[in-house]
Amino acid sequence: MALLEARDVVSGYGDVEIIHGVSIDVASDEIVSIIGPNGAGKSTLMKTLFSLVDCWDGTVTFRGEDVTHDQTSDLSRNGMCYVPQTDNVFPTLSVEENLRMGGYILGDPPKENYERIYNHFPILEERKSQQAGSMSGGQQQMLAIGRALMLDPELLLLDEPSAGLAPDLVDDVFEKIIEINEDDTAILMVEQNARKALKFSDRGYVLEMGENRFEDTGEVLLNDSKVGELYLGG
Amino acid sequence: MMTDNDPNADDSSMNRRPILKTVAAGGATAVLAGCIGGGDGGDGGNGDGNDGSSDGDDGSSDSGGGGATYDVGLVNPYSGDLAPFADRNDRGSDLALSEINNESVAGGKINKITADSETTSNAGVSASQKLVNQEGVDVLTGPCSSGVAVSIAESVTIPNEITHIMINSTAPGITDLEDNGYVLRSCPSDAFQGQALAQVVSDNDISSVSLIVVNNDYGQGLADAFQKRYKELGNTVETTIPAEQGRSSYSAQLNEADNPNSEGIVFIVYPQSFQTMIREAYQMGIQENYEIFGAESMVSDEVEQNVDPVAINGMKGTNPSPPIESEVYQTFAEEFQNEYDRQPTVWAAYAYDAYMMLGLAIHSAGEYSSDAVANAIYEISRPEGTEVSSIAEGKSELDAGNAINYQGASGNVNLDENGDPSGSYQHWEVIDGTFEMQGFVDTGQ
Amino acid sequence: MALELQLVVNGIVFGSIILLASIGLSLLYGIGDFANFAHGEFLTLGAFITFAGYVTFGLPIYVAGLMAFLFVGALGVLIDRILMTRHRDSTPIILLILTIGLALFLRAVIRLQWGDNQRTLGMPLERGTELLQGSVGWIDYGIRITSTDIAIVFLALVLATGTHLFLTRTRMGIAMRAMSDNKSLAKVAGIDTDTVMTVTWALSGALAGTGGMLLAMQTGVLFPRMGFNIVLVVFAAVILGGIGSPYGAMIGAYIIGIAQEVSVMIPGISAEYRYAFAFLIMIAVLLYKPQGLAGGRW
Amino acid sequence: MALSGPAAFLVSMLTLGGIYAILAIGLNIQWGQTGLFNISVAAFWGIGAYTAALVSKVGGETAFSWGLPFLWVDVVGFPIPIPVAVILAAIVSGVVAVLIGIPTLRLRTDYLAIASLGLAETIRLIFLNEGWLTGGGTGSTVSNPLVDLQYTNLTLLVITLVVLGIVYWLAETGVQSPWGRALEAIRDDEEVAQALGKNTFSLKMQAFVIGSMIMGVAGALTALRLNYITPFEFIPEFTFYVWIAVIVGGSGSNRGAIIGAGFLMVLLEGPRFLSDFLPGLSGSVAADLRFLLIGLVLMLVVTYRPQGFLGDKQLMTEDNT
Repeated sequence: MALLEARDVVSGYGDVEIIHGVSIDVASDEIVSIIGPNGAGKSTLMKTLFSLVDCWDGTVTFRGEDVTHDQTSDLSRNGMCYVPQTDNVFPTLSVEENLRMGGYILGDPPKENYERIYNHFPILEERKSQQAGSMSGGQQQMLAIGRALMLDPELLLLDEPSAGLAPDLVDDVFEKIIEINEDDTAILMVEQNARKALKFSDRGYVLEMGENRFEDTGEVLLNDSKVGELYLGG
Repeated sequence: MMTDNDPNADDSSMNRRPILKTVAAGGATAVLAGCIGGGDGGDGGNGDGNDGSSDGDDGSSDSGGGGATYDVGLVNPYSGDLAPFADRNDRGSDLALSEINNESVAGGKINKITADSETTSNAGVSASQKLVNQEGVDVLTGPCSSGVAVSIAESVTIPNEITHIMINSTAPGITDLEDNGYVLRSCPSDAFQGQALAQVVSDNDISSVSLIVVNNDYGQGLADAFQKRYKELGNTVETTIPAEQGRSSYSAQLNEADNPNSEGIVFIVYPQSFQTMIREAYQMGIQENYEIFGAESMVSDEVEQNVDPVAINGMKGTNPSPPIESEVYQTFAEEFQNEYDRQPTVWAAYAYDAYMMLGLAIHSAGEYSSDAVANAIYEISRPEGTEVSSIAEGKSELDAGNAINYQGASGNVNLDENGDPSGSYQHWEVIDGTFEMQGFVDTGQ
Repeated sequence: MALELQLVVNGIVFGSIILLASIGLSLLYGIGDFANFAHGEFLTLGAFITFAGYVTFGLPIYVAGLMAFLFVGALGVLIDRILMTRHRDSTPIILLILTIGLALFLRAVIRLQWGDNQRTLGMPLERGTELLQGSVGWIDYGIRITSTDIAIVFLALVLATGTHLFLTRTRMGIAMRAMSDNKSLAKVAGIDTDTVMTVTWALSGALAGTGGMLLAMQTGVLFPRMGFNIVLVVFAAVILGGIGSPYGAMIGAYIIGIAQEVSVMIPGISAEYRYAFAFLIMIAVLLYKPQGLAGGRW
Repeated sequence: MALSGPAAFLVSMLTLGGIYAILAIGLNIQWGQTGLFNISVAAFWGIGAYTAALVSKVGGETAFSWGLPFLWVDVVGFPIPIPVAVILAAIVSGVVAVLIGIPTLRLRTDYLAIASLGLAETIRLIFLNEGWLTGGGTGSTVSNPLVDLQYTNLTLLVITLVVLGIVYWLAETGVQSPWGRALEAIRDDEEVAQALGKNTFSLKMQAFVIGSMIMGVAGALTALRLNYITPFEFIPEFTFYVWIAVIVGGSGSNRGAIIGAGFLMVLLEGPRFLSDFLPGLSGSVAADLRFLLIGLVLMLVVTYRPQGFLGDKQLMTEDNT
């Protein structure tokens, strides 16, 4: 049984249906990417999985339990954390305070939680009293991921972790993601930067118009001519 | 509306009074009819047109003799800035009403119907529209602030030919309203007090002052009258500083009043602001350097009870004289104390007198209608009659066919041809934290 | 004539009074994202609770003040639980109208309980102690200060410092700042935003309640409109400092307080215009620096 | 005179309701149509009222002796009809609106709210303290030629309803026009409107000025209704009242604004009859209960029907800031 199983998920905003029945699995040691053109509903799907958008139909199970309509805070508590695409740090809080808020549910998170994150991202320890808003985009992204890791989740949902980063930083971020995955955290991410994402991923899903199009290992998708032509920019 | 354009309204009223008296002795009704007739040609029609609602009342009062009810309206500031005055008006009028309705006048009882003016004209006009047109009262009393009172007079009572007795509206401008005799007051115009206050300040050898004045109709009217008289007496007003009610601090105003050329500071403000001001003035050490004076608005329980005597001892001022020594006032004060467990203010006395006069006027007229009350109220208050101070006395004299002269708790309440009682004023000094009356002010006029 | 330095001192005292109200209003503004027009009534209520404790029950003034702090704080919780939980997703305008309704409601309750007549705390009078007599050129730097003045400034600063420590040292305080920064991220991070909102109401109410006590101590008289009469100035301080920033509100409160008092030195401007002066400063600053002096920072 | 009894009361209430409706339409153009969060309604109302009062006094005696129709007022020997006094009130309000708009309309929504509230208070202080112009706290008389008519109040009601009709027609025409749609675009998303090449500042200014002019007209009518005005009429509470009318009626709908004004009148004046049913009630307690009720109703309405009676649901329930 997979760690996360989404079955025929339907959702949207207001009266507009955006996801028309998407199914996704994430196993407990995997990195899974969701790619697809703009407007395919990738981010909406992520938000639906994390209960930020109401799930109209279908089910989401996490560790075998139905979490379709769970509160986000319950999801975080039970091991699923989410990093939004933009505005993903508290800009006026210091780095350390940001991490502390990541562990809000734990009450006051123990020291080793901070240490684990400082091990992944030494820069955060260096700058722990700096205001998050004054850091570079790459550092903010790391902080955002670090914040989500405070709860030591089993599954991390990342919405476009490379968005807005300079190309040389993108690799850094993906390397960190692999590092985190090796630390026993499954990763489900949405990426615009499809080629790179698939390279780093165990498996990938291609979404279009709110529906599943393709699904396979990262390598297969990367080499699939149709996928390459349609979604990877040739 | 100020058609008279008489720059010296006070003097002219003084001049005209003897004439009125003479004529009034001959037949006050004729004079008043003339007054009313002077407005427009529709005098005869007025009575009829007006009586659409009051016919019923007249009928019942004529026939029954026992059970008639005379609806009187009271527009009162139950909310808004002057809300503290509402209860005073209610207490004073209720005290009078209990006496009137014990005795019954013209065989009936007065029923007071209240409405909230919210201390604004918009609401006050709505309130009086309701009382006059919905409840069908023939006589309206209140409201409090003169601005609202004028709006109501101009928009409701005068056009509807409703007798309008103002209880607390002391603005001098009201004297000049073109009211066809329908607007009366139970409180004297501040024009008189301004003169008295100027006299008191001048008599204390203070020849230059700063004025701190609440910037509403009351404060400005009184300050203008003060200033005029004070200058006539050869003194100077250094600055006039407006102060809005309800501020949390008046240190800026006090700083402005703290003027090396001034020898005194005159406060024309309400107790509420005064308590804040005097507290700050004391902290700033201002009354060490200046003689402090105040208008009648200071004279209140609030100030006596709440202000530390050291801050106000030696302060002087004027007060419309409820003739505190007089039996009338003593009785009133005693009854008031029994009923409400507190000392009456001058405002309660005005409200009391307004209703007492109303009761006597109804009895004198033998009927209840706007015109009848407007006419009779002059008769029962004029100096020529036997002095009476209670409903029982008044009734027995009137029933015996004698003219009466009501002596009110607030003074002799002789209404002049503008419907204003003449004010007489005592000067007071604060001694050991209480306002001690020191005798009447001779304004030399 | 006016002692120039005295005006500044008066301004600091007045600034201290509006300081607590400003911090509370700013917290709600920043975290709840709406303008609480009932904040003036919180002040009034704080003043009247102080009155009830100090005059009616004869308790020491600091106990009465503590009562005001706790009672108005508890009222904040009550309002949040009964009324505001239904409005977590309402637009600012709905919330604004809602708080106007709340203001009218609370003021009516205050009137029903304490009546329209002004009440007095009856604090002992005290002549200000003279300090620094003298002058340099046309500037007279003599001042007088009373112990009430000092108590007001001291208490305001202590509570402001306490609020600062709460906001920077405690988990709940940091969560409040986080929520002010980014409400949806706060939810994503698992912060219990509902509880944070309730605590914000409690803190905002408690600070306003104490502010009401200071206001009553300064003016000496209490009346149902007292809080509403200064709430505009509190708003000016909050906006001047930058909406949602309690530290900005602190700066704003003192600038408005001092500017108001000092404005009487401008020739030809009547003392009555000092409130207007507060607004003109506010608008000038907004034009020059639309985010307020603190630029939206904490 | 002439009219008496419940009919006269009704006429008076309808007039006041009409005035509130005009104010509400003015505010609706600013808020409902354009999204301008203006809390200075009372100020423009007051400016209109004072302008009318001043204009009415200029000539002293009215032009009746000229045998002209009753709507004429004499200014410096030159007779002008009352509508001109009303129009002058609108013009002065408009000029002040431009002056206030220049610094404030660039501010973001909630800043505009507080800034306009501050300016309204400043204007009230000017009414209060510039006695040479406004009569200060004493107030200002209005030389109202209507009082000499046989049906004063009825005439005023007719004038009010005619003005309301014209204002409503203008507002509705505006809503339907491209101009009205441009304003809506600003309301819904100013940046998008800007990107579409609209001069949003100019459009906002137009809406602000026109709305304020309408409020000024309501002020002139108020002056004619009260015959005497003081600064104490124009306190912030009255601005809130007009907001209540707009919100309850439904933001964005002119018809809603009128209905909202009707609701407001019931809310404000209805409780006056409370004491008829509760005879033992003292006047001040009744007044307090009235405001208690107003507050309560307001809270209930925005809780259970935030879009008002006829409102644009989206405007009130979705966050578009």
